[in-house]
Amino acid sequence: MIFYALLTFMVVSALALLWLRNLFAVVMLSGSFSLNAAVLYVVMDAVDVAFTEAAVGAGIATVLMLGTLALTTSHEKSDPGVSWPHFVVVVVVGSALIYGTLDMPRYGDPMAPIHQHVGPDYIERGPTQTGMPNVVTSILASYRGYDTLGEVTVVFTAAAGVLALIGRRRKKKNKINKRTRSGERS
Amino acid sequence: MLVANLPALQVVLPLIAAPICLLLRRSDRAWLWATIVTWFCLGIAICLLREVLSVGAISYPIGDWAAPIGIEYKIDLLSAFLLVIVSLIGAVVLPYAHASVSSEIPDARIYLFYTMYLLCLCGLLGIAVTGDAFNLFVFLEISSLSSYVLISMGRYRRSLTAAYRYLIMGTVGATFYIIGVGMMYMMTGTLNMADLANRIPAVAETRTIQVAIAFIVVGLSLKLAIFPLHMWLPNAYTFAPSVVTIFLAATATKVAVYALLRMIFTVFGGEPLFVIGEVLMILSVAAMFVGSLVAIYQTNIKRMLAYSSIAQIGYMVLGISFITTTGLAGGIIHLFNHALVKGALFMAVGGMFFRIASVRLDDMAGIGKRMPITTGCFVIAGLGLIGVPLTAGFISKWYLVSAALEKEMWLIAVLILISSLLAVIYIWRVVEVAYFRAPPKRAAVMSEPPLSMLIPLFILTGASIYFGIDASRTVDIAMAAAQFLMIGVAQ
Amino acid sequence: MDQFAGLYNYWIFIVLMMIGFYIVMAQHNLIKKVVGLNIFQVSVFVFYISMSKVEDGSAPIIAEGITVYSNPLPHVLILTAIVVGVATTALALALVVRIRDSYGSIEEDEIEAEERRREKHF
Amino acid sequence: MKNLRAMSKRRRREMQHKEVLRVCSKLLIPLIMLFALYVQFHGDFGPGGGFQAGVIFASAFILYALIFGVDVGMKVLSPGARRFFLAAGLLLYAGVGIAGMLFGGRYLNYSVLLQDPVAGQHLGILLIELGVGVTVAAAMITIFYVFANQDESE
Repeated sequence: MIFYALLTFMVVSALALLWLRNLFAVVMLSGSFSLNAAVLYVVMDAVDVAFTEAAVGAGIATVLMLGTLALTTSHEKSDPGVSWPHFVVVVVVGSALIYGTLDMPRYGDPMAPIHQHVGPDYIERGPTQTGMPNVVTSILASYRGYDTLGEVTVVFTAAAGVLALIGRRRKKKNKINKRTRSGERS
Repeated sequence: MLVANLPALQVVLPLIAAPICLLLRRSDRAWLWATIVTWFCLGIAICLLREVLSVGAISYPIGDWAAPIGIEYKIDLLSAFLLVIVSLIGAVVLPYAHASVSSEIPDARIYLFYTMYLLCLCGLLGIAVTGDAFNLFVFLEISSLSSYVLISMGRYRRSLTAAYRYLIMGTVGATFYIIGVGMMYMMTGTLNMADLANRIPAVAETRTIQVAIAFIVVGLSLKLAIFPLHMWLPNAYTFAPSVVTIFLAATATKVAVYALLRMIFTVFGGEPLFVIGEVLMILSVAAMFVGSLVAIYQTNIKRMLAYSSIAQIGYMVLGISFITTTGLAGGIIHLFNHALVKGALFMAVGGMFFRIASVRLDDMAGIGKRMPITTGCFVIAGLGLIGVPLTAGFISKWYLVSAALEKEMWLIAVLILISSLLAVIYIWRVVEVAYFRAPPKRAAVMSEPPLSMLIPLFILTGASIYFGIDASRTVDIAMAAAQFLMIGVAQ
Repeated sequence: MDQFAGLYNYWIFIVLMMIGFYIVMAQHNLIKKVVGLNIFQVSVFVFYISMSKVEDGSAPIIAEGITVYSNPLPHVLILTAIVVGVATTALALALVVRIRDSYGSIEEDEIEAEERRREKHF
Repeated sequence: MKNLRAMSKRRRREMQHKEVLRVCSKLLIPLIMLFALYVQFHGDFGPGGGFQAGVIFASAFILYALIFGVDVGMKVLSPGARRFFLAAGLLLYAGVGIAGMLFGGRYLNYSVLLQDPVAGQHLGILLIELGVGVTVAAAMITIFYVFANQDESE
């Protein structure tokens, strides 16, 4: 029941995003969308993911967006209206996905292929091989530790990239701006 | 001990080098460090290729967790060949970068530039060696995020919008890819490519797998910039710093082609391959013509070459779409040759930009007399792009045409020749302006770029000639790699 | 309609994905596009997590007296994907800040008009 | 636009007078950090781990900077220190992998780190989670400060 209530709320907030012009409201709504997703993860037994989504998706991402709003503007100019070509693309992609679901194992089906092959294997071997009751941690850090290394690298890339883009512009900012503009003209 | 761990070191070396580069701070030190590391990477790649040639495919389970449980690195001939291409370009570009980067990027950010460069290299190499569908996504994102930053470091404000557009399209592509991988995982319960290949035939008829394949192909095609999903590419290449354009044009799309090859041949195989082949054939022929035709009308030389890249990507994908050994070999050879040729062309343009601070065709008037060496290299590489005999481009087009003839697709063979003629037109436009138009008076001070930029240009131009005259080595490797890929089709 | 039982959830996730996808493509405001991208990705994440669920299962933290656990692997993949997503968001927003500084606008149509005005140079 | 910036400046000045906020946050920040450490090192047993801990740890800094001003916050962790931690976490992670190689295993094999493979796994996971936490915290703090610092540039 709570599952469907959450889903309904998510659909409503996503739809509301289409119409809202006030970017402040858009950002807050997107934060609440993430928070909703986090609760949904708990309902679906993914506590670690819920924790991360709440901290990263709803927390950090929202803070960054608010920061961007403060630096740019908080109101969207005009209503772009319905873009029919894009709408058609979305309908085609969505229908393809729905077509793809038709042969999927049902939600929660214990006989689904993913519960037969590698997945349960982790639950069996995780605690004995790594001595950790939290199987998610043992996969994250050991069995698929390399993915996690890549993920930390992505975080590193983002931080260094933000530094490269907007880091330390206090003194040089105007100079760079002028340079970019004149570069355009040359 | 180190030798056995080369597959991991290939990717981990630039990964570790990047944070160290961040700590170095000073531009020169960062450059020197990045140069040393990339040349080591090239050494590792060559060792790996030799080992694969002598003992066959290498499997490297990371963390000693055997394949479907852990992540596996799998290096066969194709991936080893690609590692050499990527790390070769990565290494040759860096000596060139020293002068070029310091003229285009503020000194305070140069160390960040090299950090990003190393990360991008790490991501691209990671895609080439991984045998795990999800790990591919992670490294795809490392290379993508760093290339967004690299592009945005260009000196135009349009670099920013180009990077933003690329970021949006690239992320949508990556998300499509994980939707596809998720669906495949749902039906098979595994993420390892070899394991997927074993388990997919049992469920290949399901609608879920069909949709999964479609999403993976579309997602990778966005990264690949195959027509009509190429919208991000022209601006990204035009407004990026010269070095970034050289590096990305010569490696990033090639790696995306590789990822597509890997997924459709090694993972999917069988029936769906031929459907994908037909669709790709139509798109690639369209790309060949649209790319070349649009290139003819460009007044910005970088943008012209960017559109030419779209056409050339068309040739590579065309080779894949034949689904025959010759066609694949043609595509793979073209992948290598185009990396050399486009690298050389963009290097020559970067050299001109270094002196005249413009990439507009009109400003190139008479440049052939003022910068004869750079322009000469541009023309030689341009001949390679057209596919004149005794250049590398000729070899790959030869194989593509013979693949078309093998399948008795006369029309396709003719179309390849016609679209090559279009390349003559746009290269000729540059030649005409460079040699037959009087230079403006103010350009009296134009001179060749420094030697550090010329030598890498010579290496790539020379290679594009060398591999046109003595193609036996590349052809042998490409043929063997193609035969290996075709095994997946026969099943 | 019994044949579709257990699939409705997926359909709702797909609707969410498509709303996000539409916002990414059709909206002109650069910040809103980033929000759309987030919605798109989060919906894909929810889809992944939903496939790991086992009826009557519990969170994959081994404890006594529990025998049915959900599949932990999608959880790990999505942990990675969430972090990748926020990294992308941070970069996109940094770009938006720069774009606003050099164009004075974060509306795609205005920026394009500005670019076209100077297109003759390219 | 200008208004907004002026407003945020005014708000910051007002914030500095909000005694309740300042006292409460002074109490809260150590607790948040403590919780971050708990999440960091309890990840093997309950939900949590390096990522979550890193983000929570960073949020303590962000809260501090929001209440006492970004300039004061910047003094706590200089740009150089942030860069150091940003790199150090990633290097620690990648270095543990190299250590596995030196001890005779493949890359990221923790079992060889100690004589008992399970203890080795435990040690390896502890270290790499620490690396994750350090880099994530440093990255989030860096990103936040860079964004927050733009405000005052004009």
